[in-house]
Amino acid sequence: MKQINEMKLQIPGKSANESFARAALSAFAAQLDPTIDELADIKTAVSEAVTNCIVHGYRDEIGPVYIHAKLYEDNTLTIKIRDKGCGIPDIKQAMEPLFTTCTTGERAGLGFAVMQSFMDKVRVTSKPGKGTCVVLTKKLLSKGAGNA
Amino acid sequence: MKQINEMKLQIPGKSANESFARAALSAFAAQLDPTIDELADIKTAVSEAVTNCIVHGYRDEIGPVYIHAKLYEDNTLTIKIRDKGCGIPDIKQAMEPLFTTCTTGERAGLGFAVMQSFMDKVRVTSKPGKGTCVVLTKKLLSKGAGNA
Amino acid sequence: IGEIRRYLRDNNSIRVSRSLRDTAYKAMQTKEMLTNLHSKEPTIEEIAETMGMKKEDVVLALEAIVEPVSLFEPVYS
Ligand SMILES: Nc1ncnc2c1ncn2[C@@H]1O[C@H](COP(=O)(O)OP(=O)(O)O)[C@@H](O)[C@H]1O
Ligand SMILES: Nc1ncnc2c1ncn2[C@@H]1O[C@H](COP(=O)(O)OP(=O)(O)O)[C@@H](O)[C@H]1O
Ligand SMILES: [Mg+2]
Ligand SMILES: [Mg+2]
Repeated sequence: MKQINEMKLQIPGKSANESFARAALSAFAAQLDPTIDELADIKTAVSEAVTNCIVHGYRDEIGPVYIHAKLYEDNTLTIKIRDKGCGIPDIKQAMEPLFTTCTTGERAGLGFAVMQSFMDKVRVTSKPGKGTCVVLTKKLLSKGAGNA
Repeated sequence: MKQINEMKLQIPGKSANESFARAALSAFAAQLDPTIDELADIKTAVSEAVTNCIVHGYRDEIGPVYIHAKLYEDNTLTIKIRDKGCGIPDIKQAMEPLFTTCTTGERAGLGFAVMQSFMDKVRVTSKPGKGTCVVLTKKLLSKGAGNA
Repeated sequence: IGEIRRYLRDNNSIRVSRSLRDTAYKAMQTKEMLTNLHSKEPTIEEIAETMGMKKEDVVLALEAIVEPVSLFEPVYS
Protein backbone atom coordinates (compact mmCIF):
# COMPACT_ATOMS: atom_id res chain seq x y z
CA MET A 1 0.00 0.00 0.00
CA LYS A 2 1.36 3.38 -0.97
CA GLN A 3 2.35 5.66 1.87
CA ILE A 4 1.28 9.26 1.37
CA ASN A 5 2.73 10.93 4.43
CA GLU A 6 4.49 10.27 7.70
CA MET A 7 5.84 12.02 10.75
CA LYS A 8 8.26 11.18 13.51
CA LEU A 9 7.94 12.79 16.89
CA GLN A 10 10.12 12.50 19.98
CA ILE A 11 9.07 13.89 23.35
CA PRO A 12 10.17 13.47 26.95
CA GLY A 13 7.80 11.11 28.75
CA LYS A 14 6.20 13.56 31.11
CA SER A 15 2.48 13.83 31.61
CA ALA A 16 2.23 17.30 30.03
CA ASN A 17 3.22 15.67 26.77
CA GLU A 18 0.34 13.25 26.78
CA SER A 19 -1.99 16.01 25.65
CA PHE A 20 0.61 17.38 23.26
CA ALA A 21 1.07 13.96 21.65
CA ARG A 22 -2.70 13.69 21.30
CA ALA A 23 -2.87 17.11 19.65
CA ALA A 24 0.02 16.39 17.28
CA LEU A 25 -1.54 13.12 16.20
CA SER A 26 -4.92 14.76 15.66
CA ALA A 27 -3.30 17.39 13.48
CA PHE A 28 -1.63 14.61 11.51
CA ALA A 29 -4.78 12.48 11.21
CA ALA A 30 -6.82 15.55 10.31
CA GLN A 31 -5.20 15.39 6.86
CA LEU A 32 -7.54 12.49 6.10
CA ASP A 33 -10.49 14.58 7.29
CA PRO A 34 -11.88 11.85 9.55
CA THR A 35 -15.22 12.05 11.33
CA ILE A 36 -15.31 13.50 14.81
CA ASP A 37 -15.85 10.02 16.24
CA GLU A 38 -12.91 8.55 14.38
CA LEU A 39 -10.63 11.31 15.58
CA ALA A 40 -11.83 10.86 19.16
CA ASP A 41 -11.06 7.12 18.91
CA ILE A 42 -7.55 7.82 17.70
CA LYS A 43 -6.90 10.39 20.40
CA THR A 44 -8.09 8.05 23.12
CA ALA A 45 -5.96 5.14 21.89
CA VAL A 46 -2.88 7.36 21.58
CA SER A 47 -3.42 8.70 25.08
CA GLU A 48 -3.53 5.20 26.51
CA ALA A 49 -0.37 4.12 24.72
CA VAL A 50 1.60 7.25 25.62
CA THR A 51 0.43 7.10 29.22
CA ASN A 52 1.64 3.51 29.41
CA CYS A 53 5.12 4.55 28.27
CA ILE A 54 5.21 7.26 30.91
CA VAL A 55 3.74 5.48 33.91
CA HIS A 56 4.78 1.88 33.28
CA GLY A 57 7.72 2.03 30.89
CA TYR A 58 9.65 4.72 32.73
CA ARG A 59 7.90 4.69 36.09
CA ASP A 60 9.86 7.20 38.23
CA GLU A 61 12.26 8.47 35.59
CA ILE A 62 11.58 10.53 32.49
CA GLY A 63 12.67 8.92 29.24
CA PRO A 64 12.01 9.57 25.56
CA VAL A 65 8.78 8.53 23.86
CA TYR A 66 9.01 7.97 20.09
CA ILE A 67 5.98 8.27 17.85
CA HIS A 68 6.00 7.36 14.19
CA ALA A 69 2.76 7.86 12.28
CA LYS A 70 2.06 6.97 8.68
CA LEU A 71 -0.82 7.66 6.33
CA TYR A 72 -1.58 5.33 3.44
CA GLU A 73 -3.43 5.90 0.21
CA ASP A 74 -6.33 3.68 1.28
CA ASN A 75 -7.05 5.94 4.29
CA THR A 76 -5.22 3.68 6.73
CA LEU A 77 -3.36 5.33 9.59
CA THR A 78 -0.68 3.53 11.58
CA ILE A 79 0.83 4.93 14.75
CA LYS A 80 3.87 3.38 16.36
CA ILE A 81 4.49 4.42 19.98
CA ARG A 82 7.72 3.28 21.54
CA ASP A 83 9.63 3.65 24.79
CA LYS A 84 13.01 2.48 26.03
CA GLY A 85 11.67 1.62 29.45
CA CYS A 86 11.39 -1.52 31.54
CA GLY A 87 9.53 -3.64 28.98
CA ILE A 88 6.73 -6.15 29.48
CA PRO A 89 7.65 -9.70 30.58
CA ASP A 90 4.34 -11.32 29.50
CA ILE A 91 2.56 -9.43 26.73
CA LYS A 92 -0.42 -11.76 26.51
CA GLN A 93 -1.13 -11.33 30.21
CA ALA A 94 -0.56 -7.56 30.05
CA MET A 95 -3.18 -7.24 27.30
CA GLU A 96 -5.86 -9.07 29.25
CA PRO A 97 -8.64 -6.72 30.31
CA LEU A 98 -8.33 -5.70 33.97
CA PHE A 99 -4.74 -6.88 34.25
CA THR A 100 -2.57 -4.20 35.77
CA THR A 101 0.71 -4.08 37.65
CA CYS A 102 -0.37 -0.83 39.24
CA THR A 103 -0.90 -1.37 42.96
CA THR A 104 -2.28 2.02 43.93
CA GLY A 105 -5.69 1.34 42.43
CA GLU A 106 -5.27 4.32 40.09
CA ARG A 107 -5.22 2.26 36.89
CA ALA A 108 -8.01 -0.03 35.78
CA GLY A 109 -6.00 -2.35 33.56
CA LEU A 110 -8.14 -1.38 30.59
CA GLY A 111 -5.63 0.55 28.49
CA PHE A 112 -4.96 -2.21 25.97
CA ALA A 113 -8.65 -3.13 25.87
CA VAL A 114 -9.48 0.49 25.01
CA MET A 115 -6.84 0.59 22.29
CA GLN A 116 -8.20 -2.66 20.85
CA SER A 117 -11.78 -1.52 20.81
CA PHE A 118 -11.03 1.91 19.31
CA MET A 119 -8.51 0.84 16.68
CA ASP A 120 -8.63 -1.92 14.07
CA LYS A 121 -5.38 -3.51 15.13
CA VAL A 122 -3.02 -3.30 18.11
CA ARG A 123 0.36 -4.97 17.90
CA VAL A 124 2.64 -5.05 20.92
CA THR A 125 6.28 -6.04 21.02
CA SER A 126 8.51 -5.72 24.06
CA LYS A 127 11.83 -6.74 25.54
CA PRO A 128 12.25 -6.64 29.31
CA GLY A 129 14.91 -4.07 30.13
CA LYS A 130 14.87 -2.70 26.56
CA GLY A 131 11.45 -1.17 26.02
CA THR A 132 8.02 -1.55 24.48
CA CYS A 133 6.53 -0.80 21.11
CA VAL A 134 2.83 -0.53 20.32
CA VAL A 135 1.56 -0.23 16.75
CA LEU A 136 -1.98 1.04 16.35
CA THR A 137 -3.74 0.72 12.99
CA LYS A 138 -7.02 2.20 11.90
CA LYS A 139 -8.66 2.47 8.53
CA LEU A 140 -10.75 5.59 8.30
CA LEU A 141 -14.08 5.72 6.52
CA SER A 142 -13.35 7.37 3.26
CA LYS A 143 -15.06 10.65 2.58
CA GLY A 144 -18.69 10.33 1.80
CA ALA A 145 -18.84 6.66 2.75
CA GLY A 146 -20.72 6.73 6.03
CA ASN A 147 -22.00 10.19 5.43
CA ALA A 148 -24.89 9.97 2.99
CA MET B 1 17.89 29.13 31.65
CA LYS B 2 16.06 26.00 32.66
CA GLN B 3 14.38 24.04 29.89
CA ILE B 4 10.92 22.82 30.80
CA ASN B 5 9.96 20.86 27.72
CA GLU B 6 11.03 19.99 24.22
CA MET B 7 9.94 18.09 21.13
CA LYS B 8 11.60 16.79 18.03
CA LEU B 9 9.67 16.36 14.85
CA GLN B 10 10.70 14.95 11.49
CA ILE B 11 8.55 15.25 8.39
CA PRO B 12 9.03 14.82 4.65
CA GLY B 13 9.41 18.21 3.02
CA LYS B 14 6.18 18.32 1.07
CA SER B 15 3.85 21.25 1.08
CA ALA B 16 1.05 19.41 2.91
CA ASN B 17 3.38 19.28 5.90
CA GLU B 18 3.75 23.01 6.12
CA SER B 19 0.34 23.23 7.71
CA PHE B 20 0.98 20.15 9.84
CA ALA B 21 4.23 21.63 11.15
CA ARG B 22 2.42 24.84 11.98
CA ALA B 23 -0.30 22.96 13.84
CA ALA B 24 2.19 20.83 15.78
CA LEU B 25 4.21 23.88 16.77
CA SER B 26 1.16 25.78 17.91
CA ALA B 27 0.04 22.82 19.99
CA PHE B 28 3.51 22.80 21.55
CA ALA B 29 3.60 26.57 22.10
CA ALA B 30 0.14 26.42 23.64
CA GLN B 31 1.78 25.12 26.81
CA LEU B 32 2.99 28.67 27.45
CA ASP B 33 -0.59 29.91 27.19
CA PRO B 34 -0.02 32.52 24.47
CA THR B 35 -2.57 34.84 22.92
CA ILE B 36 -3.99 34.08 19.48
CA ASP B 37 -1.83 36.88 18.06
CA GLU B 38 1.35 35.44 19.53
CA LEU B 39 0.41 32.03 18.15
CA ALA B 40 -0.22 33.55 14.75
CA ASP B 41 3.25 35.17 14.79
CA ILE B 42 4.88 31.85 15.61
CA LYS B 43 2.90 29.99 12.98
CA THR B 44 3.74 32.52 10.28
CA ALA B 45 7.46 32.38 11.07
CA VAL B 46 7.42 28.57 11.14
CA SER B 47 5.60 28.50 7.81
CA GLU B 48 8.23 30.67 6.18
CA ALA B 49 11.09 28.58 7.51
CA VAL B 50 9.52 25.24 6.59
CA THR B 51 8.54 26.54 3.15
CA ASN B 52 12.13 27.60 2.57
CA CYS B 53 13.37 24.08 3.36
CA ILE B 54 10.85 22.63 0.91
CA VAL B 55 11.11 25.04 -2.01
CA HIS B 56 14.72 26.19 -1.75
CA GLY B 57 16.53 23.56 0.27
CA TYR B 58 15.20 20.55 -1.61
CA ARG B 59 13.83 22.23 -4.73
CA ASP B 60 12.59 19.32 -6.90
CA GLU B 61 13.22 16.48 -4.49
CA ILE B 62 11.52 15.68 -1.21
CA GLY B 63 13.86 15.49 1.76
CA PRO B 64 13.43 15.42 5.53
CA VAL B 65 12.70 18.56 7.54
CA TYR B 66 13.78 18.44 11.20
CA ILE B 67 12.15 20.59 13.82
CA HIS B 68 13.38 20.86 17.38
CA ALA B 69 11.41 23.09 19.71
CA LYS B 70 12.25 23.96 23.30
CA LEU B 71 10.39 25.77 26.04
CA TYR B 72 12.22 27.55 28.83
CA GLU B 73 11.13 28.56 32.29
CA ASP B 74 11.15 32.27 31.42
CA ASN B 75 8.49 31.75 28.71
CA THR B 76 11.03 31.66 25.89
CA LEU B 77 10.36 29.38 22.96
CA THR B 78 13.08 28.35 20.52
CA ILE B 79 12.36 26.51 17.29
CA LYS B 80 15.13 25.01 15.21
CA ILE B 81 14.16 24.15 11.63
CA ARG B 82 16.71 22.26 9.61
CA ASP B 83 17.06 20.69 6.17
CA LYS B 84 19.75 18.67 4.44
CA GLY B 85 19.25 20.48 1.17
CA CYS B 86 21.42 22.63 -1.08
CA GLY B 87 22.44 25.18 1.55
CA ILE B 88 22.86 28.96 1.23
CA PRO B 89 26.14 30.29 -0.20
CA ASP B 90 25.75 33.86 1.16
CA ILE B 91 23.54 34.07 4.24
CA LYS B 92 23.82 37.83 4.67
CA GLN B 93 22.59 38.40 1.15
CA ALA B 94 19.84 35.76 1.48
CA MET B 95 18.46 37.55 4.52
CA GLU B 96 18.19 40.92 2.80
CA PRO B 97 14.58 41.88 2.24
CA LEU B 98 13.47 41.28 -1.34
CA PHE B 99 16.44 39.03 -2.13
CA THR B 100 15.25 35.83 -3.74
CA THR B 101 16.76 33.18 -6.00
CA CYS B 102 13.30 32.32 -7.21
CA THR B 103 12.97 33.29 -10.84
CA THR B 104 9.30 32.53 -11.41
CA GLY B 105 8.13 35.61 -9.54
CA GLU B 106 6.22 33.42 -7.09
CA ARG B 107 8.34 34.36 -4.06
CA ALA B 108 8.80 37.87 -2.79
CA GLY B 109 12.11 37.42 -0.98
CA LEU B 110 10.49 38.44 2.30
CA GLY B 111 10.57 35.14 4.19
CA PHE B 112 13.50 36.03 6.42
CA ALA B 113 12.16 39.56 6.91
CA VAL B 114 8.86 38.09 8.07
CA MET B 115 10.62 35.72 10.48
CA GLN B 116 12.64 38.61 11.86
CA SER B 117 9.67 40.85 12.38
CA PHE B 118 7.53 38.18 14.04
CA MET B 119 10.16 36.59 16.26
CA ASP B 120 12.68 38.12 18.67
CA LYS B 121 15.69 36.46 17.12
CA VAL B 122 16.47 34.60 13.89
CA ARG B 123 19.79 32.79 13.56
CA VAL B 124 20.73 31.13 10.29
CA THR B 125 23.59 28.73 9.66
CA SER B 126 24.18 26.91 6.42
CA LYS B 127 26.69 24.87 4.48
CA PRO B 128 26.38 24.70 0.71
CA GLY B 129 25.68 21.10 -0.26
CA LYS B 130 24.98 20.14 3.38
CA GLY B 131 21.88 22.04 4.42
CA THR B 132 20.46 24.96 6.33
CA CYS B 133 19.43 25.53 9.92
CA VAL B 134 17.22 28.37 11.17
CA VAL B 135 16.72 29.00 14.88
CA LEU B 136 13.74 31.15 15.79
CA THR B 137 13.45 32.56 19.31
CA LYS B 138 10.50 34.30 20.89
CA LYS B 139 9.72 35.25 24.44
CA LEU B 140 6.02 35.17 25.11
CA LEU B 141 4.68 38.04 27.13
CA SER B 142 1.05 37.14 27.44
CA LYS B 143 -0.34 37.39 30.90
CA GLY B 144 -3.91 37.17 29.71
CA ALA B 145 -6.90 39.38 30.15
CA GLY B 146 -8.29 37.89 33.33
CA ASN B 147 -5.11 38.03 35.38
CA ALA B 148 -3.90 41.45 34.30
CA ILE C 1 -37.85 12.69 17.97
CA GLY C 2 -36.89 11.10 14.68
CA GLU C 3 -35.46 14.45 13.68
CA ILE C 4 -33.37 14.69 16.85
CA ARG C 5 -32.14 11.14 16.58
CA ARG C 6 -31.20 11.72 13.01
CA TYR C 7 -29.40 14.86 14.00
CA LEU C 8 -27.47 13.03 16.70
CA ARG C 9 -26.54 10.22 14.39
CA ASP C 10 -25.48 12.58 11.64
CA ASN C 11 -23.57 14.55 14.17
CA ASN C 12 -21.28 11.62 14.83
CA SER C 13 -20.26 11.43 11.25
CA ILE C 14 -19.59 15.12 10.83
CA ARG C 15 -16.21 15.58 9.30
CA VAL C 16 -13.55 17.05 11.49
CA SER C 17 -12.85 19.81 8.98
CA ARG C 18 -16.31 21.27 9.49
CA SER C 19 -16.23 20.99 13.25
CA LEU C 20 -12.80 22.64 13.36
CA ARG C 21 -14.07 25.56 11.34
CA ASP C 22 -17.03 26.00 13.65
CA THR C 23 -14.77 25.88 16.69
CA ALA C 24 -12.33 28.35 15.15
CA TYR C 25 -15.02 30.92 14.39
CA LYS C 26 -16.42 30.54 17.88
CA ALA C 27 -12.92 31.02 19.27
CA MET C 28 -12.46 34.24 17.32
CA GLN C 29 -15.83 35.52 18.60
CA THR C 30 -14.88 34.58 22.14
CA LYS C 31 -11.57 36.38 21.73
CA GLU C 32 -13.38 39.57 20.63
CA MET C 33 -15.81 39.28 23.49
CA LEU C 34 -13.09 38.83 26.13
CA THR C 35 -10.95 41.56 24.61
CA ASN C 36 -13.81 44.03 24.83
CA LEU C 37 -14.63 42.93 28.34
CA HIS C 38 -11.11 43.31 29.73
CA SER C 39 -9.57 45.73 27.23
CA LYS C 40 -6.76 43.21 26.85
CA GLU C 41 -6.14 40.27 24.62
CA PRO C 42 -7.07 36.97 26.30
CA THR C 43 -4.74 33.97 26.29
CA ILE C 44 -5.65 30.75 24.56
CA GLU C 45 -6.39 29.15 27.93
CA GLU C 46 -8.89 31.87 28.83
CA ILE C 47 -10.60 31.49 25.49
CA ALA C 48 -10.77 27.70 25.80
CA GLU C 49 -12.10 27.94 29.34
CA THR C 50 -14.83 30.35 28.30
CA MET C 51 -15.81 28.00 25.50
CA GLY C 52 -15.70 24.96 27.79
CA MET C 53 -13.14 23.30 25.57
CA LYS C 54 -9.61 21.98 25.80
CA LYS C 55 -6.82 24.37 24.91
CA GLU C 56 -5.35 21.90 22.40
CA ASP C 57 -8.63 21.56 20.55
CA VAL C 58 -9.00 25.31 20.20
CA VAL C 59 -5.43 25.66 18.97
CA LEU C 60 -5.90 22.97 16.34
CA ALA C 61 -9.13 24.51 15.21
CA LEU C 62 -7.41 27.85 14.67
CA GLU C 63 -5.08 26.14 12.24
CA ALA C 64 -8.10 25.20 10.16
CA ILE C 65 -8.92 28.79 9.25
CA VAL C 66 -5.43 30.03 8.56
CA GLU C 67 -5.38 31.92 5.32
CA PRO C 68 -2.57 30.86 3.05
CA VAL C 69 0.30 33.00 4.21
CA SER C 70 0.74 36.04 2.04
CA LEU C 71 4.34 36.98 1.65
CA PHE C 72 3.45 40.64 1.33
CA GLU C 73 0.87 41.37 3.98
CA PRO C 74 2.65 40.57 7.22
CA VAL C 75 5.40 43.12 6.79
CA TYR C 76 3.52 46.05 5.38
CA SER C 77 0.08 45.86 6.95
N1 LIG D 1 4.95 0.78 27.83
C1 LIG D 1 4.90 -0.15 28.82
N2 LIG D 1 6.02 -0.49 29.50
C2 LIG D 1 5.96 -1.41 30.48
N3 LIG D 1 4.84 -2.05 30.87
C3 LIG D 1 3.70 -1.76 30.24
C4 LIG D 1 3.66 -0.79 29.18
N4 LIG D 1 2.39 -0.71 28.73
C5 LIG D 1 1.67 -1.58 29.46
N5 LIG D 1 2.43 -2.22 30.38
C6 LIG D 1 1.99 -3.26 31.33
O1 LIG D 1 0.73 -3.74 30.91
C7 LIG D 1 -0.24 -3.58 31.96
C8 LIG D 1 -1.61 -3.34 31.37
O2 LIG D 1 -1.64 -2.10 30.69
P1 LIG D 1 -3.05 -1.37 30.50
O3 LIG D 1 -3.98 -2.31 29.82
O4 LIG D 1 -2.82 -0.06 29.83
O5 LIG D 1 -3.58 -1.15 31.97
P2 LIG D 1 -3.07 -0.11 33.09
O6 LIG D 1 -2.22 0.93 32.44
O7 LIG D 1 -4.34 0.45 33.65
O8 LIG D 1 -2.28 -0.91 34.09
C9 LIG D 1 0.31 -2.46 32.81
O9 LIG D 1 -0.19 -2.50 34.14
C10 LIG D 1 1.82 -2.71 32.73
O10 LIG D 1 2.20 -3.73 33.63
N1 LIG E 1 16.44 26.35 3.57
C1 LIG E 1 17.03 26.98 2.54
N2 LIG E 1 17.85 26.32 1.69
C2 LIG E 1 18.45 26.93 0.65
N3 LIG E 1 18.28 28.24 0.38
C3 LIG E 1 17.48 28.98 1.16
C4 LIG E 1 16.81 28.40 2.28
N4 LIG E 1 16.09 29.37 2.88
C5 LIG E 1 16.30 30.49 2.19
N5 LIG E 1 17.13 30.28 1.15
C6 LIG E 1 17.61 31.29 0.17
O1 LIG E 1 17.35 32.58 0.70
C7 LIG E 1 16.54 33.33 -0.20
C8 LIG E 1 15.65 34.27 0.56
O2 LIG E 1 14.70 33.55 1.34
P1 LIG E 1 13.34 34.26 1.76
O3 LIG E 1 13.67 35.54 2.47
O4 LIG E 1 12.49 33.29 2.48
O5 LIG E 1 12.68 34.67 0.36
P2 LIG E 1 11.98 33.73 -0.73
O6 LIG E 1 11.68 32.40 -0.11
O7 LIG E 1 10.73 34.49 -1.08
O8 LIG E 1 12.94 33.61 -1.87
C9 LIG E 1 15.82 32.29 -1.04
O9 LIG E 1 15.41 32.81 -2.29
C10 LIG E 1 16.88 31.19 -1.16
O10 LIG E 1 17.81 31.52 -2.16
MG1 LIG F 1 -2.60 1.93 30.71
MG1 LIG G 1 10.88 32.03 1.68
